[in-house]
Amino acid sequence: MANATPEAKAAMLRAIGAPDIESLFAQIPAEHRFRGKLDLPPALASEVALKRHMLGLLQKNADCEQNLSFLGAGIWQHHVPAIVDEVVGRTEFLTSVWGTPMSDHGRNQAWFEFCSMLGELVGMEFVGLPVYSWGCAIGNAVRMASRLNGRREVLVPAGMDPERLDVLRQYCEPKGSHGHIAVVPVAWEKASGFLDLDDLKAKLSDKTAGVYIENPGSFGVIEARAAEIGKLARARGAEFIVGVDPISLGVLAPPGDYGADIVVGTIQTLGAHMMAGGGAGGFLASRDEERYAREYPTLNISIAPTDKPGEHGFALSLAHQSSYGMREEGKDWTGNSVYLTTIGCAAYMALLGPQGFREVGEVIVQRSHHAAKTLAGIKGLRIGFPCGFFKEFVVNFDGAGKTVAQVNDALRAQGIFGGRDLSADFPALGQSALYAVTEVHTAEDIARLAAALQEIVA
Amino acid sequence: MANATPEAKAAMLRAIGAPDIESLFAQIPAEHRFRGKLDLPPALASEVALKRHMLGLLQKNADCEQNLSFLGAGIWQHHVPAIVDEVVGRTEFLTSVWGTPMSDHGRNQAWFEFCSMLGELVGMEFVGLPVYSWGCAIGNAVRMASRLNGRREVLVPAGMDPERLDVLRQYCEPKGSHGHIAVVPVAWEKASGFLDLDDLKAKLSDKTAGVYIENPGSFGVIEARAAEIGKLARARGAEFIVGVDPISLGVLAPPGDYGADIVVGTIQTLGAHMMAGGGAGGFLASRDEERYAREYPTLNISIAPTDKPGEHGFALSLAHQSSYGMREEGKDWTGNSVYLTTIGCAAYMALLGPQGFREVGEVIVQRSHHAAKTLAGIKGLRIGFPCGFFKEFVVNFDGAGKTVAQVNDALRAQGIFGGRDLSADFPALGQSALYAVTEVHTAEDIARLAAALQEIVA
Amino acid sequence: WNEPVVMELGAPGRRGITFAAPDSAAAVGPAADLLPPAMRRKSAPVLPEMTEHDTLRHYVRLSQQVLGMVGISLFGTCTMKYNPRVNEALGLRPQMAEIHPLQDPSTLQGLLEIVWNFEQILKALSGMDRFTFQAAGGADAAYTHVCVTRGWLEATGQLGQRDEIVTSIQAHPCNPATAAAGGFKVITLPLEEGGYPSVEALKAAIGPRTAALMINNPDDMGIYNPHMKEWVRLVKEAGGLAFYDHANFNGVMGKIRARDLGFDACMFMLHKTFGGPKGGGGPATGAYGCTEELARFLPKPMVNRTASGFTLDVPENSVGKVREFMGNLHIVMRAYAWARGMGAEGINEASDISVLANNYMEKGLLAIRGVTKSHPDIGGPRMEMTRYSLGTLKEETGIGVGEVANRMTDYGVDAPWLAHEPWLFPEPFTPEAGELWSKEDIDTWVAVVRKVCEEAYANPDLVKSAPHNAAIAKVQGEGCEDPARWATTWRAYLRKHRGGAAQQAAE
Amino acid sequence: WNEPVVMELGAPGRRGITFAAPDSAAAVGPAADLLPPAMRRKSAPVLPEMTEHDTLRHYVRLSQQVLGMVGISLFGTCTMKYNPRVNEALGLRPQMAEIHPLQDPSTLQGLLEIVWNFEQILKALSGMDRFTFQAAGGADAAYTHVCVTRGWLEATGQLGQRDEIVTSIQAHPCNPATAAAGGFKVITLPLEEGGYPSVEALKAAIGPRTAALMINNPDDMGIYNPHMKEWVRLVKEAGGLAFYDHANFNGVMGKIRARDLGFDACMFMLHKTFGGPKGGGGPATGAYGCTEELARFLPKPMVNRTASGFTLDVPENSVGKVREFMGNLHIVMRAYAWARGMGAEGINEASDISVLANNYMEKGLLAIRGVTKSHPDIGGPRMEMTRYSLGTLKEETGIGVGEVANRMTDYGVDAPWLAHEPWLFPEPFTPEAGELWSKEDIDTWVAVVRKVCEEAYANPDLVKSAPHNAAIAKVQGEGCEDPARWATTWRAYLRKHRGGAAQQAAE
Repeated sequence: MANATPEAKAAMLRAIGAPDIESLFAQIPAEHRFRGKLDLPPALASEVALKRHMLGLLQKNADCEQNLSFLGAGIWQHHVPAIVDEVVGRTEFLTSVWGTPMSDHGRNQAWFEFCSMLGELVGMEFVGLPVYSWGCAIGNAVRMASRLNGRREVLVPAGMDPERLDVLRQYCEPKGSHGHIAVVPVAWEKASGFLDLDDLKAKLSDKTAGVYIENPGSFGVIEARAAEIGKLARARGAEFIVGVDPISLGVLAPPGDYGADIVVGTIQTLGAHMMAGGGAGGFLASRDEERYAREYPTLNISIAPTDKPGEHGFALSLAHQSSYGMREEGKDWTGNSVYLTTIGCAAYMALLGPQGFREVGEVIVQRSHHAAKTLAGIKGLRIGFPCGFFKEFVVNFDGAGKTVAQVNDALRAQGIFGGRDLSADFPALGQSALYAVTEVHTAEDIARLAAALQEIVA
Repeated sequence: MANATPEAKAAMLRAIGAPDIESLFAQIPAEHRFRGKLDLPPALASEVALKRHMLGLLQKNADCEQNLSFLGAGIWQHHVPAIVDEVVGRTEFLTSVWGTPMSDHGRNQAWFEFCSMLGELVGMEFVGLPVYSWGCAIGNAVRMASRLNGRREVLVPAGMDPERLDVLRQYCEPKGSHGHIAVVPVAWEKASGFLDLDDLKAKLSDKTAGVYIENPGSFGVIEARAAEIGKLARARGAEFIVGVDPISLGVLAPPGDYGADIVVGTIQTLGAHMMAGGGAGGFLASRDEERYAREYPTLNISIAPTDKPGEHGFALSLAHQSSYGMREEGKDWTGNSVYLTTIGCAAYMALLGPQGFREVGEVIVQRSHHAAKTLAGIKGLRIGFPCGFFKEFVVNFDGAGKTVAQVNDALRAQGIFGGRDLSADFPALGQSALYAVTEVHTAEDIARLAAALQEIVA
Repeated sequence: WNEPVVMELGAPGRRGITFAAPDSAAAVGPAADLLPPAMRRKSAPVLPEMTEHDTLRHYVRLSQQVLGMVGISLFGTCTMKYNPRVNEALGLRPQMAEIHPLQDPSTLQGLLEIVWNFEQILKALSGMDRFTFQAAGGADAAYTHVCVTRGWLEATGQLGQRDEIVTSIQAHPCNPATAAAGGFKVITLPLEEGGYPSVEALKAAIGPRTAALMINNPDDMGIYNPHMKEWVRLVKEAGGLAFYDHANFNGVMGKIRARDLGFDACMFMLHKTFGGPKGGGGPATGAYGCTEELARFLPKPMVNRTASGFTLDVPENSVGKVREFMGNLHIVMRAYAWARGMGAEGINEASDISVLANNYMEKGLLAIRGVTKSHPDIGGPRMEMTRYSLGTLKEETGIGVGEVANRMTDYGVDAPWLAHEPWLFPEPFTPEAGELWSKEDIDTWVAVVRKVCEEAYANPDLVKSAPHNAAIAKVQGEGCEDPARWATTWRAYLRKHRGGAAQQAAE
Repeated sequence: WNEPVVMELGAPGRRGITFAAPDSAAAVGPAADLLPPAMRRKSAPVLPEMTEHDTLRHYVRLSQQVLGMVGISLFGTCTMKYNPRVNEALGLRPQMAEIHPLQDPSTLQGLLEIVWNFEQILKALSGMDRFTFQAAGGADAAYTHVCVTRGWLEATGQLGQRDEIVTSIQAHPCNPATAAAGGFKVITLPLEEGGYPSVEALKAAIGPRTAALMINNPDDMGIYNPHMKEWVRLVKEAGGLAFYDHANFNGVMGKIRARDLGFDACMFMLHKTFGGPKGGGGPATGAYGCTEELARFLPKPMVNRTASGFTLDVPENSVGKVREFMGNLHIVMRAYAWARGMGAEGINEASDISVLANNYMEKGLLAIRGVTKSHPDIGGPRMEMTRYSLGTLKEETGIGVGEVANRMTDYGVDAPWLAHEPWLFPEPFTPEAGELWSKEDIDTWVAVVRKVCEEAYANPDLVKSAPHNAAIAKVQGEGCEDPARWATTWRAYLRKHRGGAAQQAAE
């Protein structure tokens, strides 16, 4: 603290004309003041001691670099290119908040580039700056849909990831509360994992504000009939909301191509470390139609001319409709989000380019299918939805007579983090786990997993 | 490679008017050309694969963060403040070579600041940009001395670190070679570790180009009679050259204060990681007298005015006397050195300031003395030169009936890297090891070492 | 200078990064065959094709076009702090960067210990009983309070009855906004003569429909409401919950504790008060704390310490989740390191210095012609920030605060925060020096304001047309509100402003 | 802008970092009592007193005043390459950053494996038998050759007899300089009509006193001496060693191998050809390779592979050391990663592209009025760089290459390398595009040269007074050669230019 020196304090007090610092707190009534000693652990003022302390704590974690992990389900282990860390760590981006369009031009441009590249991936022309997470983005999108058509029911896949579902539920408020939006699950087809269209049709009604699907779905399954679902939704006047993992969009069709009205998804897979789930953000995108744009709760950055002909700059767009502009009349609410992450995502998308996205998508598809095929060869193991998945797939252990918990405990003892246990959230799937395989996994990794599982279920 | 695309290659060939790339190699005679297949391991073109491969290799190292190390002897484990890594890693500093005084102004200023702050630490006004290492700096300094007075003998402590001594010997050439400078060791006093003044006097002569001492010496001992040694040297017309570890100079007298003519030392302790000995540089400093300045083989940066009144810039000084200017007539030779490291050192010195250097020096003195005192309490262990050392001290195991090698093997099995084995290089010291204790070591570390040693020698 | 938009960079076929075709390819065949035909991507996304070098160079250049804290940024209400680089380096360690939130808790003991340790620190600073870090920002923590309030109302059978949340016009917009988004009616109290709403106004606002009070103190004008203890008592007597938005905690750290004032809950912004990086707006953490009574409603999971280690548990009446997983715990890690580095005395001293620095700055600013302060009639020192007005300057010169801010950046001083909507005073601005900025920096900052105000009188056109020395000239933002002109993506820009060149190029 | 020199920053009592007083203090008493009284520091060094924030901000600002590769830097003879950031991140891993060179080899197996692996790669590229990485730069590798030569002469009883080293005027100055520093007489061959010294000149220079030839090929003009094989044969017949300075390896990677041409030894610059960072001039690595015959003289230790792991061994007739420990192995780590990333084909293609790019650039440059090339009469394509001359421009406009370079930086293009001393051609400059810079970058670069040359004709004063758009105005460097004015430290500056204000302030 630069002004902690006695000289600085004295000089400032002199200038103010105050006898001491205590006198500057005159506004606080005595009976408000805490006069005790704060019960805090001793200061580790020296960096060397602090670093040692922190390293000591962090070393109690077992990470996915030393261990072999197949966890996914909302946070995935992808390769983070080194320049992404470099860009995100640049002091200029890291430490400051923001300035004017001119003083903060570089950051604004990086944000615009993020939106532009994401727009290319999802096939949409209007992209807001991200929100807290994918789940929050779903919540915002559903509320947008509800505001657009005044309806209060949203259909979602019954197989939706429970973390995201819980967040969505929160955004739709408990029943009995003002403005409640009912969250109605639609069943999946037992064999394929696709959305059950009969169930969908049965539940679609004039009350349906929106139909939400994910592609790939939470079990990894690629929803092949997405366009048809969209048509059904639109036919009943509902908004068609699609959630995507953008790393899939080098090989999978952009939701814009199959009729999505609003696209949401994670940005974690675009170059953000897992960080125990920290730092991951979610996004909202749509066609660039005023009807949608006017409902965005996000900060939005538009390219704009400057006083110098031919020069471009960037400025906030539609800021007034946010809570910053209209307080309780604003669209949902806006605050700090994950804007630093987006700059890394921009670098990630620029680095990959069209070829990189195609390649990484193909690698993930091939490797995950290879893994599924390999595991399917182990007696007692069964792949839940064996065709057309991206990155994640369901492995069922019922035939092995083991619980997922048992299997995962045994794997962990060998330095392997098995797939996410689905048995509690989806009892219908029996003892099943969701395995994620990405470009970080090698054929040897899969062989190692298979060997371990073979031994465990033997 | 940006121009690896077929489009780029074709466009460039078209512009050149060449049929193919091969034709551009017309200058190389056919019988010079290698036409075989290079026997290289397969490319790891993807960053994810390369990173995995490299991490796999690096993980075969046992580092001094996970283990507890007491190694020193030329490379020391000090705390590297986080901003030093940050500054050194800045793309601007990291990747480019150099430009003009104007286009490269920031780097030049950082270099000047490095020299300025180091000058304050050592008490000298002329400081060159660093050379490869401390040992190389000694070599350059001795050659400077020899050029200054035309003599061809240098006196050095018999206890001098063998790595540095070997490097110095190389700079003084083998006997029988043109321009040989004899390297003459001066004994140490058995009890104190100080330079033996009688031996010094006996060896000082009109042939003595310079007397070199280190402070602290290679056994960690602070040479208390440095001023007297300097006087003796000067009295015989020899240059007095002092080697220092600059991290000691917040508590130890600057060599300028006790008569040093030329000061050399390491810069590794000013914020450079150990890196297996990589990246460490050495420096040369002296009084700002033309006589000395004209003999520097280093690049030198001087502050200078610019065309804009009141503005400062920086430019090379005395470049022509280097080998860049005069080839074989230049002073020794000049080439790439450790100029990036210096920028980190500048940040380090600015960060510490006078108080930081005092504090770190005091911590090191106290902690190393505490360690020595603790080890001295173990039966069979003896401290070689128990008084007035800085950071390093000699531990003798003769009384324990164990070799240093045995002790170190046993320590290593417990994750402790024991002190450097001196028994081969200094048989007179018996089974002794040089222990380094710095600000990174805690009282618990020392207790852990003591407990381990206690058990090993029991 | 005008760095091209990334979409214009690169050339066909360039690669920034490659991914090796898997050796498993042979075993499963081409990727396309593994995808449902209808769902295969038909045409490649129109992304730039760049080398790694060019990509990095582009973003390094953009970073150099950010003034911010490379200059002096006294961005009020945000409490600019230095972010110790040791924490950033720790954040990149695999033990922090490469851990998955669904790992077995036994493999996350270090992280959980950090969370638990830090919770103890916040408990000490606030007097609360439990803290959750799931909220991904201050606004999200306010939302968490709204959710907890609903949970509490539901559990006590009051949901639907108590449907009003009371706040002040000087509370951050996130308070009314999250209350409204959570289904509550918002009652906003206006300021009165002391610079805060009166006790009487509060009394009139509360009653059997009151679910909660959501309030900050001091506010962004630096005014501390001395009746806050009474407010809390009244709200609780009326049957509502009292939530303390501690956005402006910096001036009162160690000086007051939310629980001591009677609050049921409070929130801290770790990216603001506790040294986490701003990052231009997150990732952030809103630490939400409450009493034991409310703790059973907290989002799941909570970190508990047991004899056999740290565990993740679901509170009895948990409201569920406000965000996936456990929150931005990498920011919690930084905040914990910051708090450990500071210690109790350091934290106390930081609030001392931030209040000292603000009052020192105030002396300098009020000596400038054209600058006045909000509620000038209220004497005595303000807290860690003061709201000023350039209303006089505007009247006398026609130059408003936006133009002054633009001109300031020409001197290497980034624009200050102005004020949240609605502007209660004309042409407001709100600098905050905190404990970070040195006396010299403050002096420089004040000198720049003085210089620009003088320019406004002497040469208003110079100020009006500023900046002259920034990365770019003044942005013409009007089109950003016009559907025919706004463009949040390059493809929209091409369509609207370059006649669909995009589409053509893409096809 | 003019960032103050760090010595002027800060204020008394400010702290950037602290070190906790050891708990062991009590046990041993005050530090001062543990030091010999005569050797205690009397007055504190006059260093700045700054916070961590201010220190970082200062160096971030300085970094922003470096143009270099943030613009376009075709710095010839240095082969500018991109430094993959993954290598930098790996370099900060404790397993690389926090290892001590004297650790037991069993704890350094990863590092030694990298060194050994990389040695195999260089062996393949050169045909040599062994490589050492102890030399801390290219010049140091030349010096290593001088040392090895002495070792070989000593072992063969020829020390003192063979005391001449032959080189060319176009060899890098480090060759004659290290030869001289190593005690050899230097014979420098001048260029002849082909752009290289003739075979006859070589024959005249060698004989029974010849210890070695130290030569590069191609030279910095981009000219390849086609008689090199014969040269080597002649030198070896005369009883000397032949050393290949592979500074300009980039244009011939995979195309020729030093051993195939008969050389006994060679050196590669890992910070140049193999993607190590320049860092403004090191840390660098000169990889020195030689035949089995000379390997016994190599500096100690060498890395060997055995059945039980990698070992450190001392060659039979080792010349000792040229630098402490094993060299800048963190650079070797980067070079190894670079080579593995490239593979054989990538390395070959890189040299293809660097030669292609140079010849492409040449077309553009020679079309500019005022620009000529060295040895213009020699036809055919040059290698990876070409030396140009602005002699014509200077004659016609009075503007020299230094002034042109200064003006170029106004356009965001850093100055090119000019030429090593002595300048054989007037106003030389030597750009090198390598495989890094894209066609667009080269086009931009050439366009800037064209623009500045046109300015030299149209408005010479504009060029003469450049730069106008850099961090600072043109530096007046004359005082840097004047003992009364030069100042390599702040304290010298204060004494000479501010009348000893330093001393007074310090006291």
